[in-house]
Amino acid sequence: MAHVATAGHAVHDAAHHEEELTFIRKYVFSQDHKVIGIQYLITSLLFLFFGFSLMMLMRWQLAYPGQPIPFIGGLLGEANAPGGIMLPEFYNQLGAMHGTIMVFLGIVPLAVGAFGNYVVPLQIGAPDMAFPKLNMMSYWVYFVGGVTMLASFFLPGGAANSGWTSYAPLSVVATTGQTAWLFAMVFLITSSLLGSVNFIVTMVQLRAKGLTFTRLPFFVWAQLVTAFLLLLAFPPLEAAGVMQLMDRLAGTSFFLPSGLVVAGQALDVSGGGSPILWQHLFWFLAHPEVYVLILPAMGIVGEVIANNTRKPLWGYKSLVYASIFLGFMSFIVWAHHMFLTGMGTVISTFFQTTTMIISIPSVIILTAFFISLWGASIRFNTQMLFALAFLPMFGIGGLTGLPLGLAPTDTHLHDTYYVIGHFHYVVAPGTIFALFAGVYHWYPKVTGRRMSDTLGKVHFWGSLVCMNGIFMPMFIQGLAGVSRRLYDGGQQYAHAQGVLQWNEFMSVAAWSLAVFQLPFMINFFLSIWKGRKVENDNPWEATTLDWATPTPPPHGNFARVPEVYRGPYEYSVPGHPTDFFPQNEPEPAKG
Amino acid sequence: MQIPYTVHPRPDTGLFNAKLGVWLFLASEVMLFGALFSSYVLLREGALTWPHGYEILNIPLATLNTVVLISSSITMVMAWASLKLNDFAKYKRYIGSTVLLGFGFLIIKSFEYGAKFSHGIGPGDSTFLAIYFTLTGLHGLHVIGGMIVNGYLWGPGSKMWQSDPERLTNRIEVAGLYWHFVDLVWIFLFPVLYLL
Amino acid sequence: MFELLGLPLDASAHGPKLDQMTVVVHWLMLFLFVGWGSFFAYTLVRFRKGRNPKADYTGVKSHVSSYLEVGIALFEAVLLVGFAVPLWAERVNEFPADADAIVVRVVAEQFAWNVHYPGPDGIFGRTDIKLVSAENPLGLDREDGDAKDDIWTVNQLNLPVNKPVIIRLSSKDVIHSFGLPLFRVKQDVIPGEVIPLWFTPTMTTAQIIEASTKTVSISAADTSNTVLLAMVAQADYATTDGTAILARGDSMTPEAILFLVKAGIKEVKAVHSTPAEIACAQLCGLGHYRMRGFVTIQTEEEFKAWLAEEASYL
Amino acid sequence: MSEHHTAEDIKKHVRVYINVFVALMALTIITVGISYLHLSVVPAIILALVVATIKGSLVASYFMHLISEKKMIFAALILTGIFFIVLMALPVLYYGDRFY
Ligand code: HEA
Ligand code: HEA
Ligand code: CUA
Ligand SMILES: [Cu+2]
Repeated sequence: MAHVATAGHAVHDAAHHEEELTFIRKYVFSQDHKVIGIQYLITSLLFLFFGFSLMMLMRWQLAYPGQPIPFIGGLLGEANAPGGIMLPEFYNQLGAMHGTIMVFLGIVPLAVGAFGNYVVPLQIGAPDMAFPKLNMMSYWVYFVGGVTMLASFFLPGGAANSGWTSYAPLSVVATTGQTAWLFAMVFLITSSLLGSVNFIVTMVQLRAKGLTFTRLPFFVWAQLVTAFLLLLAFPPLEAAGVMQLMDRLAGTSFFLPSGLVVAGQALDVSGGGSPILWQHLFWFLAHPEVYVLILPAMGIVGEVIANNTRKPLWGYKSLVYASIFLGFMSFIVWAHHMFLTGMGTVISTFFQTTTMIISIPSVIILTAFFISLWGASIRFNTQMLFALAFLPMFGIGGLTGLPLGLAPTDTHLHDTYYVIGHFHYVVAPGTIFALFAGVYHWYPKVTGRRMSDTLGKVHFWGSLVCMNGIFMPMFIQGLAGVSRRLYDGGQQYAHAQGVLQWNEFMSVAAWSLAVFQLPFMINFFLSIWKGRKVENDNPWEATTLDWATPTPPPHGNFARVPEVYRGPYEYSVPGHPTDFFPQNEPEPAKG
Repeated sequence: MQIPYTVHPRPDTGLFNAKLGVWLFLASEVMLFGALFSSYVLLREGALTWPHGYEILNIPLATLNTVVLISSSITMVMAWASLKLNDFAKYKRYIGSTVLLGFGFLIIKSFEYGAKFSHGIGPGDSTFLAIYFTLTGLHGLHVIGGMIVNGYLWGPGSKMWQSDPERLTNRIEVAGLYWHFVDLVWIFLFPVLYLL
Repeated sequence: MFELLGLPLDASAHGPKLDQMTVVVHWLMLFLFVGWGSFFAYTLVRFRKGRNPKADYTGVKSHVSSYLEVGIALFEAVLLVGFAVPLWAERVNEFPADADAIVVRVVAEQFAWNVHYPGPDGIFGRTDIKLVSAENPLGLDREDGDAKDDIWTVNQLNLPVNKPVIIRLSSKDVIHSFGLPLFRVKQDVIPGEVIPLWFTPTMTTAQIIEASTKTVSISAADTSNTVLLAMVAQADYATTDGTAILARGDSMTPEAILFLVKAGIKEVKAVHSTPAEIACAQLCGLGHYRMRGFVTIQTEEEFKAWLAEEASYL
Repeated sequence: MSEHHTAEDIKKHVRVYINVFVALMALTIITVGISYLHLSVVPAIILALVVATIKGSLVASYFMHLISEKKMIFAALILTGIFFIVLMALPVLYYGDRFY
């Protein structure tokens, strides 16, 4: 049988398939990477919004501790918020679920599941992912994990409440919600593992003719490194999750030392376990995980910058090497989250050193992006604004990682709002902005219509201002020594008194941020029907293969099997008639 | 347009998709069991006392189980070789025995578990038992998974021999990789839990 | 930079070095941010489409950026070798001898800090989890000879000034984190382990109060200002006809604030009632936010007197 | 591995498989035998792990054909190997350097 179909065959095949598929097969249990990508997109955006909503509730309590929540306070249930006043138990549930949902159900599925799924096969000129059935399964396993996570709010005692880090022994003695959390995590990890196997095989095996590794778009590289991180870092957390489940359900004490007295009662377990073991296994995943959050974002930013500067990305090779190095190093820095667990000089020196080293590739990547701007002809459309704003925002987040990465300075800052500020700068105005850029950038390919630039700009400027309004004061509070995860925002503490006034400010900024998401949501849904139609398949005049498909791409993606002749970002090539020279366009005949 | 390299290897990598896929999956399995082994060492290191496996566990049964599992590995690889030699009937016999041997493994394992539970010994009684039950339980789940796949390839899945023999051969190779890995894990589990 | 960063008052011997390091790191961060930021801002203006309609294929050719990256790496190396490693070593390796220090046990539980002093014999008595009860949170075995003179308190840590203190931390239930923002120490408290920590307080509570006293303006709207209500006055205040409203050391109450405003007093000198605190930094359950203890630093004599007083209740 | 094998090749393979199987059985008996010697902990662990590693390599090399596998797979496995070692270093990180 033929494994590379001819062009005519392909089109015919695609049309043929399309007719046969029932609605369910086409839109629900679809095996088409694009439909799955869209399923991921919608689901993860909803989770993102949900995670944000949880946070807006928390911000009420932080700004106005002990006052009844207006409008919806009464709907939260007597067990959570009697008289509309949030209980500490409920605050802790919200915090743990906000972190978990944002990271595992929001950003990762959006960055990898949605963008990776939709864009990677297009960019490498493949008809689909290598294993379409597996792809479908990843999505549905993710979906089940997500539903389990949400359903846990309705368990007695509510959802998990031991932080997204689920440190034992607190998590082992916690309410049933923690069991649901663990089961949900096992689903999510399984989904990620299936997905990452699929991604790596696709990127290695299904590259179009001529598309060598050095010609891969940076976004594909970023996804490739990300997939390896997921593949190798997640299993230890799965193992840890199984052990914690055993601790909770089978009475083992993997994470419980002997001699615990909880609530005045000696705990009846065999003991002999180690709480630190959980932390090691958790951070063995969770540190690489933060690069899973940032790498695809950097990939998107790279695409958007190259496209809208109209020139090649500067230092493509160093970008690729830096990403690989970043991925590699991310496996040996995890214990910088654990400096204060009793670490001696030798090991802490090791982890401080690796942490400083890992900041260098990030600097290289950012520097390459900055230098790419030199000599450019910058188009300030919405996606470019988001991509550009990513740079200083990630810069702030990354730079504040430095004092955290040095154990002596971390002593004062550990578990304060400084940490919260640090990572929100990288994930919220960092990653989320990059993902917004991606939405605006690829929207025309998916729908055949553009999103409104005006609404987009309102969305951008509003979000930029509000994000900084939320997260900048966190550094002030953190330096003052205010602990994180405080139900009353630190009200009782003397050292917090000078910075308490920021709580209200930050909350107002967070609610305003929500208001500025309205133009986005309107834009997103309305443009499906009302957006300006694209004039051709390549509205941004881009060079990569994702723009060489029909719009929207049919099942099987390409009308003709693409072949690649050059690197990914050949913009403004001297002597070329247009300012972009697509990867799949043959060299013009000489003479 | 069809997905390329599902049957024949891609020239520059020399691999067909599923093979790379299963190796990657096994890489993640290495990290999964690695984390448990590492936890085992860590907990043992920190424990005041640690029993010798042979004081608590049944070595003859486990040895028998090792033999069973290794045998199932050889039948698995013979199943693949039979397909390569175009001998479908032999293939059916070998893959069938692989499934049966897997079954045998589980039955012996259940005797082991049963003996423990009937003496009221469970995972909650000591850290050693906790790790024993977790590791062997997880390994047992892997055996069950492999049996389902192999059972499918013995039964309905083997029909592919008529339509696409090369693809079936690939599938057996890939299923074999997984099955040998399960065997490999046991090769380490056995001394670590029972003999040390 | 120190003031700019808004670090709290520093009342420990090693604190200034940590703060100095924090300041140095933040200078580096500021330098990098401003450096890249100005380049960034310049390119955005200079190379916008309107100004530069045709992009340049090659762009920057120089290798300045590589030097810069090497420079950053070197600076980080200096931070590591020059500051981070020695400072950390001092924290965890150079403990004073027990004999030269005050040794205290702190046992964390949901949601309190139990402080255990060895008493005059200098030896901690036996504890047993079987004896733990509401009246005996440490599970102290008073039958044990060494335990007879032991003193314990809840959420109150008294220490003498200018003498190294070693605190042995342990937890009865979950992980807590023993944080003293004013003394620049923080240490996770892990159940199953006993983790020590040391520092030398350099200011007495009286001095801390002195140094933290602020002049705050008040208005009639402040009767529900939680910041203000947590404070105590640091001077005597009276109405114009001499009726006392607040004496030094009195807490600010809504009524007092109203009286002060009525008397035309717009500013008061005040300080938080408990300026030095133990803050639990690790999520430990629903009461994490209120797991607050108090630190009182006394002169040597005051401390002795306090110990004697506590001993007299035994 | 899956391509271009003559029947002759395969038959050769089969002989190798059978040899490997015999070796595995023998090594199993050896490990169990050693355990009855009740050596002290360190030599017992070292011996048991050495034997297990030999057995594991046999399975991987011959049953899983790793010995003639493609570059790409080695690359992935070496990477995994490195991180596996990192993972196994956890106990060292934990006990090796606590300051108390
Ligand atoms: C996407 C997520 C992400 C990213 C990329 C990073 C990046 C980094 N992180 Fe962060 N981190 C988190 C997410 C992330 N982190 C999270 C979620 C937590 C908390 C988890 C929890 O406890 O709940 C955390 C916590 C955390 C800690 C633990 C703190 C504590 O608990 O006490 C530490 C300590 O070392 C640390 C360090 C670093 C370092 C050194 C980097 C470096 O990689 C950063 C390197 C980047 C730079 C150095 C910037 C370079 C840019 C420029 C120089 C240009 C400047 C730009 C302009 C002017 C325009 N992080
Ligand atoms: C990826 C991770 C991520 C992201 C994006 C965010 C985003 C935000 N986070 Fe979160 N946060 C965490 C991860 C994240 N957080 C983690 C891990 C913790 C620690 C938890 C713990 O203690 O265990 C934490 C804790 C945390 C705290 C500290 C709580 C405490 O310590 O008590 C606070 C406080 O303000 C906070 C605030 C916010 C805010 C205001 C945002 C905002 O930036 C949110 C912005 C969101 C959006 C802008 C949504 C956009 C989406 C849409 C508009 C949807 C559109 C929909 C369709 C079109 C269908 N977060
Ligand atoms: Cu104790 Cu938080
Ligand atoms: Cu980290």
